[in-house]
Order: sequence, then structure tokens, then C-alpha cells
Amino acid sequence: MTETIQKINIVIVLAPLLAAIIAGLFGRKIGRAGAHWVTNIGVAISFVLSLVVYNHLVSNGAEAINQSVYTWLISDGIRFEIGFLIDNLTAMMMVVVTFVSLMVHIYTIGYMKDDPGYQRFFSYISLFTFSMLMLVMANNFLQLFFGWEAVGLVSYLLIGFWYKKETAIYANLKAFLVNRVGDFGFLLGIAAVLMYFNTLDYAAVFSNVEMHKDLTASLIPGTEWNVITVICILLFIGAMGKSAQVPLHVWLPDSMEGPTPISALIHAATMVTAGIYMVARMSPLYEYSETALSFVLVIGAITALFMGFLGLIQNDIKRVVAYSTLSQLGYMTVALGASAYAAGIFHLMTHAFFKALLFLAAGSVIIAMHHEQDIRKMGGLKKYLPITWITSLIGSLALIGAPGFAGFYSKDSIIEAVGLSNLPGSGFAYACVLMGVFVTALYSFRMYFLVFHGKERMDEHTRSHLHEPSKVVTVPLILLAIPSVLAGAVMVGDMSFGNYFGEAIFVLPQHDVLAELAKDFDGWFSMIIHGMTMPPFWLALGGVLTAWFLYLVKPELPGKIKANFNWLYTLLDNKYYADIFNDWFFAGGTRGIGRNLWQFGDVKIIDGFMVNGTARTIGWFSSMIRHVQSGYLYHYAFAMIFGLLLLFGLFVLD
Amino acid sequence: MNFEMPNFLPAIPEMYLLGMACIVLLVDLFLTDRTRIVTYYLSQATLIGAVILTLGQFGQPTQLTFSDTYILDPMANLLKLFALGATFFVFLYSKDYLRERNMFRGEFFTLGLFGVLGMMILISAHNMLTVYMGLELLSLCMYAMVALQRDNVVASEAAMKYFVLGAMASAMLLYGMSMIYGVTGSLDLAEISRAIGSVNDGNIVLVFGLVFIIVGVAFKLGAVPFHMWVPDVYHGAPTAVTLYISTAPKLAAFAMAMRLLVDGLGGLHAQWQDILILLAILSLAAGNIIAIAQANIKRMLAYSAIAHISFILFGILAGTSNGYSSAMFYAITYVIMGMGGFGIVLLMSRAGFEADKLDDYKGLNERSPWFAFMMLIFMFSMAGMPPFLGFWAKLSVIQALVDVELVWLATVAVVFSVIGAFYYLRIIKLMYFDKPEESAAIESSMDMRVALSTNGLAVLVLGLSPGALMALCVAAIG
Amino acid sequence: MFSDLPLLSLIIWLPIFGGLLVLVNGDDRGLFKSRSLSLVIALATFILSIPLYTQFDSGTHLMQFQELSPWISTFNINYHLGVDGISVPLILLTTFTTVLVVIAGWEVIKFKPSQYMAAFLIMEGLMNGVFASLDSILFYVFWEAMLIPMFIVIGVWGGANRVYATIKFFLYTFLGSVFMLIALIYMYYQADSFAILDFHNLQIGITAQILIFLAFLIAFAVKVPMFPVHTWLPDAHVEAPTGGSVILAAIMLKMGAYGFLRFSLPIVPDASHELDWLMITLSLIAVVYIGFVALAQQDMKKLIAYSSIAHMGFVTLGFFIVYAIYNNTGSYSGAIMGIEGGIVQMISHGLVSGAMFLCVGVMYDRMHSRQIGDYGGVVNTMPIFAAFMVFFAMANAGLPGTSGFVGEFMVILAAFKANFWFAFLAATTLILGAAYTLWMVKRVIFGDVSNDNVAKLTDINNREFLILGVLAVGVLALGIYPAPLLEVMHATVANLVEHIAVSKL
Amino acid sequence: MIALADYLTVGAILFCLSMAGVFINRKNVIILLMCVELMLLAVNMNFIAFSHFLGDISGQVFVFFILTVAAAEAAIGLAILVVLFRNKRTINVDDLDTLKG
Repeated sequence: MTETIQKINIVIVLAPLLAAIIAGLFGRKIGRAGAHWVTNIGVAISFVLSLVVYNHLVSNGAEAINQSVYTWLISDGIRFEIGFLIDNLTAMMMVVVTFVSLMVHIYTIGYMKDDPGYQRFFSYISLFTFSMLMLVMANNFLQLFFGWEAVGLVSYLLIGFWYKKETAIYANLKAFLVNRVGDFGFLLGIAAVLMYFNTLDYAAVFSNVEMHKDLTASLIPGTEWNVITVICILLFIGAMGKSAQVPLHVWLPDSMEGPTPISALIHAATMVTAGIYMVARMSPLYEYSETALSFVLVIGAITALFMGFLGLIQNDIKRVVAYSTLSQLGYMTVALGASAYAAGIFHLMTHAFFKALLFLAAGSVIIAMHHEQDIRKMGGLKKYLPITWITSLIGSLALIGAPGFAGFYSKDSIIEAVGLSNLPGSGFAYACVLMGVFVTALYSFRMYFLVFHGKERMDEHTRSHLHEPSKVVTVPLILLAIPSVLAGAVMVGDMSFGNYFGEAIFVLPQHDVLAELAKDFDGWFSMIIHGMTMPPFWLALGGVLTAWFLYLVKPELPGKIKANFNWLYTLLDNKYYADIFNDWFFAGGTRGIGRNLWQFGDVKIIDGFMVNGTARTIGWFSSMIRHVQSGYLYHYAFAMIFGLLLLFGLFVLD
Repeated sequence: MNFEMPNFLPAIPEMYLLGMACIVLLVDLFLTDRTRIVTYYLSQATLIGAVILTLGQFGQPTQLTFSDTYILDPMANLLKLFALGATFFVFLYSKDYLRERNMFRGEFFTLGLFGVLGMMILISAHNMLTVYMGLELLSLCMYAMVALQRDNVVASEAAMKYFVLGAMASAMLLYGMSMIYGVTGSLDLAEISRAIGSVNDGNIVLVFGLVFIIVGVAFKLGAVPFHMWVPDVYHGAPTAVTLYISTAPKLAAFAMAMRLLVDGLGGLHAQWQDILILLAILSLAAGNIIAIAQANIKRMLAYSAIAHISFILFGILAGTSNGYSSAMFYAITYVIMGMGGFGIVLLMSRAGFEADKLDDYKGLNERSPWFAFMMLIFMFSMAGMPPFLGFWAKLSVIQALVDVELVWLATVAVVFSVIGAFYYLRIIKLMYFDKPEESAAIESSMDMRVALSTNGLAVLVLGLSPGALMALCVAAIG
Repeated sequence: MFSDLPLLSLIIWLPIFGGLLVLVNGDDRGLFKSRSLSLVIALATFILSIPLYTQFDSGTHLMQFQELSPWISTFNINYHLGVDGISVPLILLTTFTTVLVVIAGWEVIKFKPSQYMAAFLIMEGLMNGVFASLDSILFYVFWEAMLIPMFIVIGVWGGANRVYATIKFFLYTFLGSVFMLIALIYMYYQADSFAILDFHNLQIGITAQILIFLAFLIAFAVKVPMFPVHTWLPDAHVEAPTGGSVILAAIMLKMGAYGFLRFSLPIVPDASHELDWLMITLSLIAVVYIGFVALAQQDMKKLIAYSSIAHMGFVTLGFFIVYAIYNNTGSYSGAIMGIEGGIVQMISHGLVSGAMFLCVGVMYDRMHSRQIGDYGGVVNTMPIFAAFMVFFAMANAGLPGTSGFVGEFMVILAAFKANFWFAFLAATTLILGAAYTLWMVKRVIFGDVSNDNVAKLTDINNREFLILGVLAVGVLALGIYPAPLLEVMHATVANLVEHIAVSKL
Repeated sequence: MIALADYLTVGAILFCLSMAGVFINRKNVIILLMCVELMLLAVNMNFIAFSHFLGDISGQVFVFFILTVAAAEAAIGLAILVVLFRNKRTINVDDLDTLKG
């Protein structure tokens, strides 16, 4: 059976790759229908087989599989391999990735039907599925990095999918470069792992962590650094890039320049969670470094709250969802920092469903509105788009953690876990995540009310054409809505508080906040009841009510608030000046340094002074001393006599 | 008093050459301009005959004759061979040029032949008197040849300068010889060498003599600061004469340096090494640097010759047989390359057009790819680029320097070679990268083309397998 | 069937004599002839070079396919050829690239095509000679002679400022190599032979070692090129025709790095140890400084040229961290990875930069401009080309899965063992490399059609597709499965590390 | 008795005079030729003196050769002078400056 599963694993990975290659290289030959069929089938195969694997591991409780596919290279006695590590964590990720991906594939048929780059788009998203699978299925750091960068590449290609849009190609470059900043740390982290563990294989590394836990290195002469901390922080820098944590979050909102299915698949549901997944995967490392955990905790908390604030003032429907993604990623990161890895991954899963749902719903709205994305120009869409409306409502409720919906279970687990954590910074984090609940509810329902309720603010022409998009759009919405409601209740017992992840996630007893929580856990229903009594519920309710009051009851109020708190609004509107600062300091700074080094270092000093200067000097010298050859015979004779005396002089000196 | 018949056999080529030169002189008197070609053929035949006779002496052991004033050794033999061969090519290359300028007369060839005779005597000299006689025979011929084109203003100016400076240098050489004679009591080089061993080190007269002799030698070679005649004479003389002056006499000058400094004053090596280092560095620097500023190719090649001379000096000053043979190899190599370089100038020139401006070479690759390629070979060879012959010459000289632990000098030598490479590259740049200013094809006779091609290919082929020539030089020095 | 042929001699002399044949044949008698003749010769050479890989015994570090015959007995110089695990990949790269260059120049070169082709064929032979020589003078001859055809190529078929660029190129490299010559001669007097392998076993005092090292350094650093003697490269690249740029980037730069492996490290290990700080510093400056400078470029070729310098910085870094690794960790473990990473980087850079220059060439042939500002939105009119360009740009930025990643990855891993900050600075290429490459791609490829000239562009033809496609396959193959390439060099590199670990004092 | 040194001193003075003549004279080429002759005479003086004091005849033989060659040299020198004069219509040393640089 294990061997069969190993073969299945290879098929799971290769099916979307093959589909991507066919759609990409032979897109013109097979036509539009051919392209979407081949890629949909490819991803469907992956999804079905992932279920098989999931079933094998989770339901049948089989042993984790650690398989090697081929040896990438051997150098210095160290094997670099391509291989798969399939355990419960991986299996869950595979199902989530392939499921969301399949939904997005189907949805795309409708969403992109008029786009000239149809085949290309399918090729890209299949390639993305392949890359993401490579990432989650890796059994070593090399392949992890391979997948890591590959999803970055596809993200780059997809954000810039509409390459004529100046904003899109700006955003994709920005996304790639910001990610590269993260990868910079990530790669150094991998190098550190190799240096101290002499292998990149997960199993081998994790089994040796304890031996290295007190090892130190002096990175800056005179200071000693715990090696595990260094490795963890370096790796987490990578996660900060990919999972858009402050301050490397700046690329994610801009990435909304890509087509909406991409926002759903890559920039909400799967790719951006790679960092979360990676940290959870590395839990055996992180557990040995409280410093790193604290760092993770604080970064996550900042992201969760402050990115949520930004969602409050956005008017672009996709950007609201984007900032909500940032904030939710912050929640996941907080969970990791609090050693509640399982809760983090659980939230990752539920978030994948409801965030994909929200994005696709947003996409549906956008199609209906003829690519109008400004929520100020919407309103009252409920009656025109009933399916979109109801699924959006489900998504929003899940997002704010309304009891019973998927998001409730995962988010509540996180918040309570953070409350129990006693790492440095956990108090701050707890405050942030609590406040975040209110903010989340406020911006989510602000958007919801502005889009689906209230006055119809669109122009006449648009209104007359409003109708629900085709089946390929709505079916995925419905299919995603189901797990958005149910996934939480079904899985919470196992995932958050049970032993679902087995050995895939390692927590030291003194950090194990979830086990603490599990003691009080008494089934999903009682959790709802319990949840109603807890502050998060009331905060969320407060948020929803505030939104209702501000945007439906007294729609003129927000403008007044804006006017009164102008400085705050300006701060938020400029996204804390992060983009402006980055553009000025990093982008401008590097360009300036480059220009100056070039003009001054290369052109002036090396070329101008040293190279051409030497040439000029010789040339000048040449044109000067040629005049010694004056043409006058007596000068020539004198030169000879001078030479004679010179030679005598040589002897005198001797 | 008993008169002993000297052994004439070692000097057979010289005597043959003398006789034939006189015959050419006589025959030419009876020829009209239409039949002047006979003089040419007769001269070439003379040279071929002399080559054959010289070859006949090849491998003979060292012999002294004429009361030990004359020596036949492997070095002399090899140098004579190349001097004769070079002159053969000089006459061949010059033929068309002379015709176009109404200079195709017996004087050029007879003077040329007598000049070769002078070279051969100089090469075989074993007595200061013989050195002087050979030198003067050669020099007087060359003075006359420079002034051969009677209506050429610059040529006569060049001749005058050459003559005055040359005579002055001869006088200085003689002055030095008189000093040496005074100290050692002999004119015979072997005697001098013996006597120097017993003279105490700081003998001021000896040092005086040495310095004057070096001046004479340096003048002949054209080393800075005794080089002033070189650019003006190369530039001013008709190109055919420049070709003559710039090739075979270098071999004779090398021989003169060897005879006087090594055979005669070898005991003073420590003293003259320093002097030669100074002269060599000055020549290297001045030659390479001033050449950059030149717009006239003959003048540029003159400065390049000055720079090349320094390498010959490097070989000699090393003071080992390794050094001497590499210097000799360098001299021979330089003659072959220089021949080609001026040969191209002669090829390009025609009636009323001297082809001596650098700009005249623009776009040669489009006008005549083959000869552009030949010129490329000559230029790269002179710059010392492998795989051409010039590289091996530089290599062997540099290794001789390293051998005697003059690594710093070797470094100076190569650095200036790089500076020097610039002006050679400029010629190639003109030929290959620039557009031609005129599109006329290059016209020349077949024998000229063949000879020049042979010359060029020789630089390439000898560059690919320089072993034999090197071995010859090593054997010649012994 | 190939085993009894003198393969190395064949791959050296076949293209040289073939080139002369093309030259003599001339282009006046019909353009088709000289081109197809050249292609046949280039292909034949490539095919002849394949057995070097297939029949190579990767189990030994000894020289293989050796040929030895006396050449210049006066100085004990021999015609001695042989290859080991370091030179075989480079020779294959050379023969492979030449085929592409011949095809790339097919209809683009209108002025004296036979001379153009001949220059490249002769260059190919000479470059193979460089990599196959076991006699240092033979090496030097090939090394220097190579300059001549390149000088001609840049000068005759180059751009507007070609004279400055080509003379600068020539003198720079010439100046560099003459010092090496003196070092070689010096060692000849120690070893009584010019054989490189004899030099390897020479005992030399530390002062002499340092001087020899510096002499080699000047020669090789100019060729690599390393900061601060790199400025000839951007100029040469900008002015060179596409084929010239490709050969320059793909092969010629590798000769310098090869020299470090063949000469500097094994001959003067103690000096290498003594001066490794210098090499590491210069390498890191190449990565960081040049990375910044590349950002500022407005000329595509200049940009890629600067990126070449930065990439070659990785090569030299990989080679010279050996001793730092030892000092830091107390063992030479990791040293092999650094050196192997450097070699992989050389091969990869050969493919990637060659491809990048070909891409620029494709655009230049159509627009006659290399200025980034003249382009914009090329993808609209040349989608297939754009795909290639983006792919190669990604490889240039070191994306995993392409060959560009492998070498950088290995070197960074090894550098970490030497010192965290070496790895830190080296890894900045992840950001800088992506920044300058993709920024260029953004400005050139993406966006709306920026002007009428871009609107008139036609997509690549079959010939261009073939070249770029072949290179893309190569880049991808090396990135996905680099093991076969490393297999060849293991024994050699292991022996090298063992050798240089032993002091020669 | 006149010592060897006296002869040598006279020779040296003659030689120096003639050298000075070559580069101080800027007017007439003929004077140059005369200076050159004078140099040779200085050398002759040396040779004869040495020959006498060494009791060796070869020095005096050398002098005969020098005298002969000097005559030939003078002939050629004058011939060149004639050519030069015909071309330039001057024998002023200062006018011989076409070739330079």
C-alpha cells in the first residue's frame, strides 16, 4: 500500500505540471476549451488522489511516508534530494490546496471567458498547483525552497497577467522583490541548517535539534547567538515575505492587480499560507527557541491588528478582502508564536475556504458590475445576485468568527491559546487579537452592507445589466460555502485539540497551550455555547452592529468621522506610509546607490581616472616627449653626448 | 721574414660577394634603362650564390684566419645566412618601388651588395680593426643609399643627419677602441679578453673605453639616447632604403655587440650590464611611448624598432649563453617581422604615393583581405602575441632575464610591451575597423605577392613551431 | 569508436583549420557556402566533444584523453593535452555555444560573413585549447591567441564605439596575462619544465608564492573579471555583436576562473591561503557593488554584462572560501561544495548569460537599439520571445529549477560555513539580481506597446526559436537535475581540495 | 720627455673640441664635417701615442686605416652635402628640421 501511495504522490504532483505544460506550450493548438479541460482534469486528478492519500493517512491511520524521488545532486558527501514527506499535516494541506485550486479552475472558466490570455492563465494556475504541492509535500529544505520560489514565480506571472496595466506590472515586480527579501533570510536559514546539521532532510534535522539546542555562534564578533534562534528567525523572515507579515506585507494589497481567481487561490487561500505551513512544519525547531517564538508572536500580532485597521478605509472590494487576508495571516502567525501550531494550521484551512469564497464572491460581484471594484458605487446587490449574496454572507460570518461557522472554531482556539501563553509579548498579542476581532467584524460588514444592502449607487446602465453570473462561477461559490460553514465543527476536535497532526507538529510540554485548552473542550456544540460567553463574540457582534449603524442607519456619519479624525484617516489611507517609505528609501535608495556607484566608482574613478587616465597620461607623455626629437642636428648630437655623460655618471655613482 | 699564405676558405662567401659586387658594378655600366633588370637578377644571383657558399660552411668548426682578425663560427654563419636572405627579400620587395621612382639603377644594388659585404665582415670580425672596417663599409653604403634619390628633399636631409651622427658615433667607437688598445695592448678581441682578466677592476681608462665602445654599439643598434637618427632616417629615406636599413644591419649590429662586448670585453660584464639595462629601459620606454604619437607608419615602425632593440639588449645583458642565443633569436625574428611590415608599405605604395601615412591603411581588409591579414600577422607578431613568431622571441628573452634573476626587468619589459601593443593594434584597427578612403585594388607583381605571403606565413608557421629556429640559435651560440 | 582518436587535438584543430578554410573560401562565392560550412564544422566539433563526457571516467582525478608530444625542446615545452573533471564541462560548453553562435549569426551578419564565422571557429579551437592544455606555455599561447579573433570580432562587427571598447578589452586582458607569463617562466626555472602538473608539485617559498599568486591574480582577475578590473567587460559587451557577447560571457570569462582552479590554487596554496581575504573581499564587492551598479544601467547589454560580473563573483567566492571554511570549522568539509558550486555557476552562467545576450540580440536585430528606454511592451508583439526572455531572466535571477540557482545555492551554503557575513552579502544577490533583471524585464517586455517601433516587431523566427529553445532546455535540465554535471567533477575537485590543503612551504 | 698622459690629454681635448663643435655650431654643415674629421684625428693621436708607448705597431696600422676611411667618409659626406644643397639651397644646420617628432 505504501508503494502505491508513493506512486500516487508522484502523480499528484505531475498531473498539474503536465497540464500546465500542455496548456502553456500547446495552448494555441488545443484551443481554449482544450486548455481548460486539460488543466481542470489535471487538478481534479490531483484532488481526488489527494483525498485518497488523506484517507490512507488520516482515516486509516497509516504511518507517515518519507519517500525520495531522485537525487538532485551530491556534493561534499551531502545528498540533496527531491522527495516527499507525507504525514497528516501534508495530507491536509494537499487536500486544501487541490480543492481550492480545483474550485478556482472551474470558476476561472467563467471569469476569464473573454480574456485573450485564457490558455496562459490556465497554464499558470496549474503550474501554481504543482509548485504549491511541491512546497507542502517536500521532505527537505531544498525542495521546500524550490516550491517556495516556484510559487513566487507563478505569483509574479499572475499578478502581472494583464501585462499592459502599468499598475499590474509594478505590483508583480514589487511582489517578487519583497518576497525575495524574505527569501534572502530563508536561504540563509537553510544554509545555517546545513552548516549545523549537515543535512537538509527534515527527519534528520528534527531528530537532532535537541543536541544542538545550546549551540551558539558569534555572528557579530563578541556576541553569542543561539544557533536555533538564528535559524528560526532567518527562516521566519522567509515566512514574513511569503505570508505577508509586517513589514514585508506591502506586496499583498498590490497583488490584487491580478485577476480575481488568482487573488482567491494564491493571495488568500494557499500561497500566502506557505509561511504559516513552513513554521508549523518546523515546529521541532521553533520549540527550542523562545526568542524566535516571541518574535513570531509579536510580528503576527502587529499584522493582525494594524492590517485590519487598513481594511476599514478601503473602497476597492478586493482590497478590503486583501487586508482582511493580511489580518487573518496575522492571526495564524500569532497562533504559531504561541506554540498553538495546530490552531494556526486549523485556521489556515478554514481561512482557505472562506477567504477563497469571499474572493470568488467578490469576483462574481465584479463581473456583474462590469469590472467595477469600488464599493461606493455598489449597494443593494442582494436582489440581483442572490447566490453571491448568500455565499458572501456565509463567508463574512465565517471570517468574523460567528459562532458555528468554520472561522469561529479556529479563531477562538487561537485567541484563547494566546491568552494562555506566557511567552514574552503574549500580553500584547492577546490585546491585539481581541481588538482585531472587532475590527474584522467592522470592515467585513462594512463591505457587506455597502455591497449588498442600502441604496443602489451604481449607474443606470450597469444596473440594467446586473445578473447572476454563469454556473461555473456560482457552483464553486456554493461548494466553497459548504466547508466554510461545516469544516470548523467537523474538524475542531481533532485539529485544534486532538492529536490530528501526530508527530508532524512538535510542542514542548511547557508551551503546550492547546493541551491546556483541550482539557476544557467538550465537543463543538458546547464550544459554541462557551464562545457566546466570551469577549470575542461580543466584540464581533459589536463590530457588526457598528457597521450596520454607520453604513445603513446613518450613512452620513462615516464622512463626519473622517473629517474629524483627518490625521488618522490620512495615516491609514497612506497605509502607515509604508509604501511611500519603501519607495523612497529602499527603491529610490538602491537606485540612487547604484547610479552613484556606477557614475562615481566605475565611470569616474576606475574608468575615468585609472584606465583612461593612464591612457591619457601615456598619450600626453608621448606627445610631449616626441618633441625631444626636435629635428635639429645639434640637439641630436647633444643627446649623444648627454648619453655619454650619463653612462659615465653611472660609473661615478657605482 | 717568411710570408705565410692565409687560409682564405673561411672567407670564401665574402670574397665571392666582393667579386660579384664589382662585376655587377661593371655590368651595370653597360646596361641601358631598358635592360636594367639584368642588374637586379645578377644581384639576386649573387646573393643566392653567397647563401649557397655560406650554407656550405654550415656546421664547420670555429676557424680563425687573416692573422686572427677574422673568425668563422656558427654564430657568424647563421647571421650571415639571414643577412643575405634578408637582403634578397629587400631587393625583391624594392624592385617595383624603385622602378616607379626612377631609382631602379645599379647603384642601389651595388651599394646594397657592398653593404652586405660590410655586414658579413662585421659579423665575422675578430679584431677591432675588422670591426671598424666592416662597420664603415656598411655605414658608408647606407649613407649613400639614403641619399640615392637625388631630388628627394627629406631624403637628403635624412642622409645628412645620418652621416654626421654616424661619423660621430664611429669616432666615439674608435676613441673607445683606442683606450682599450691602450690598456690591453692589442686589437685582437681574444687578446683583449685575456688581458682584461689581468687588469685591475677600477681602471678608469678601461671604463672610458668601454663606455665609448658601448656608445658606438648603441648607435648602430639605435638604442636611446643614441637613437636620434633612427626615426628621421627611417622616415626620410625612400621606403626601399628604409627596408634595407631596418633589417639586415640589425643582425650586423647584434654581431658587433656580441663581438665587442662579449668576445672582447666579456670580462667587464658586470660593468656593461648596468649600462645596457639603462639603455634598454630607456629604449623600451621611449620607443613604445613616442611611437603612439606617430601618424607616419615608417616613423612609427622606427620607434617600434627602437623598442625592439631593447629586447636584443635584454638578451645580451643577461650575460649567459641562454641570453645571447635568445637575443640572436630576437634579432632574427625582428628582421623577419620588420621585413614584412615595411614590405606591406612597399606593396601599398605606387608611383606618387608613398603609403606611409597611417590613414593610408584604412579599410585595407576590404581592399585586400589577404594582405590585410598578412599585416595583421606582422603587427600582432611585433606586439608579441602568440602564436606568432614575435611571441617566442619575447618569451625567450624574458626567460633569459628570469634565469639571471632580473625578474623586475622582465616585468618592466612586459608592461611596456603592453603599452606598445597599442600602436600595433591601431594599425589593425585602421585596416579592419575603418572604411577605406579609396577603393583601388592593390597592384603589385606576382613575385612580390608570393614573397610577402611567404614572409607572412613564415611568421605564422615559425610561430607554431619555433623549436627549430630556436635550436639553431642555441647551437650557434654554443 | 572514438576512443583511439586524438579527440582533444581534433576539437582544437578541426575548428581552427576549418575556420581557415572558411576564410580562404571567402564569401564572394555565395553566402550559403561559408555559413553551412561553418555550421558543419561547428557541429562536427561538438559531436567530437561529446565522447569526452560519455567516455569520461569520473572515478579518477587523473588527466584523461592525454596527448603528449615534444614541441619546443629548447625550453622543454611539450604539446601536452588532457582533461579532468573541471575542464570537460567547460569544453562541452564551448563546443555547444559555438554551434549556437554560428546559427545565431546566420542571416544577421551581412558584412563579410565568412570572416565572421571563421573568427568564431578559430576562437572555438583556441578556447578548447585553453581548457585542454597541460603545458603552461601551450596554455598561454591559446589564452593569448584567443584575444585576436575576439578583437577582430568586436572591432569589425561591433557597434558605434567599438574601437574604444575593443582596444580597451585587448590591452586590459593583454596587460593581465603578461604577468602570468613571467610567473610561468619563473616556475620553469624551479621545476625545469613548463608542465602544469609539475608546477602542482613544486615547493615554493612564501614570498615567491605570493608574487606568483599576484601575477596570476592580475591575469585571471582581468579575465573573470573581478572588481576593480572589470570595466572593460561592459564596454566590450555593449559594442560586440551578439555572437561576440555570447562567447565573451559564456566562455571567455570562464577562462579566468578556470585559471584560478588550474593554477593559483594548486600551485600556490599557501599564498592563496594568505590572500584569501583579498579574493573573498573582491568577490563580495563584485556581488554587491556590481549588483547596485547593474541597477543603474540603461543599456540592456551593459546591464547583463554587469550581472555577469556579479555572477562571476560567486564563482571566485566559491573557489576561495576554502581556507576560511577551514579556519571557521576546523575541517575542509564544505570546501568541495564551494568549488563545485563555483564550477556549476560557471557552466550555468555560460548558458544563461549567453541566452540573455542572444535575447538582446534578437531585439537589437529588429530595433537596432539596446536602450531599455526604447522598448516597452515587447510582449504584445513578440509573445513567444517574451516567454523566453522572462524565463532566462528568471534563470539569471537564480530561480530554483533553473541552472542559475544551483551554483549560487551551493556557494551560499558553503560560504555560510566560512562566515555568516560572507553568506549574508552573497545572498543579497537574491534581491539585487532579481531587482536589476526583472526591472529590466518590466521595462522592456511588459507594459503596453510603448512606441511605433515596438508595434512593428515580429516574433522570433524558427532559427531564433531553435537557439533559445535549446538553451532553455539546457538551463532547465541543469536546474532540475544537476547531478550528472557534478558527477563528472567530484573526483577532480576532491583531489584538488586535498591537494591545496597541504602546505608547500 | 712628453709622457703618454700628455698625448692622451691633447687627444681628449681635441675630441672634446670637436664634439662641442658638432652641437654648438648651428650655421654651417661643412663645419660639422670638419668637426667629424677632427674627432678622427683625436683618435689617431691616441692610437699613435699608445702604439708608441706600448711598442706595438698595430695601433699605427689602425691609424692608416682610419685615415683612409676618413677620406672615403669625407667624400660621401661632401656628396651628400651637394645633394642637400641642390635640394634645399642652403647648408644651414638650422634649416635641416623637416624631419622631427
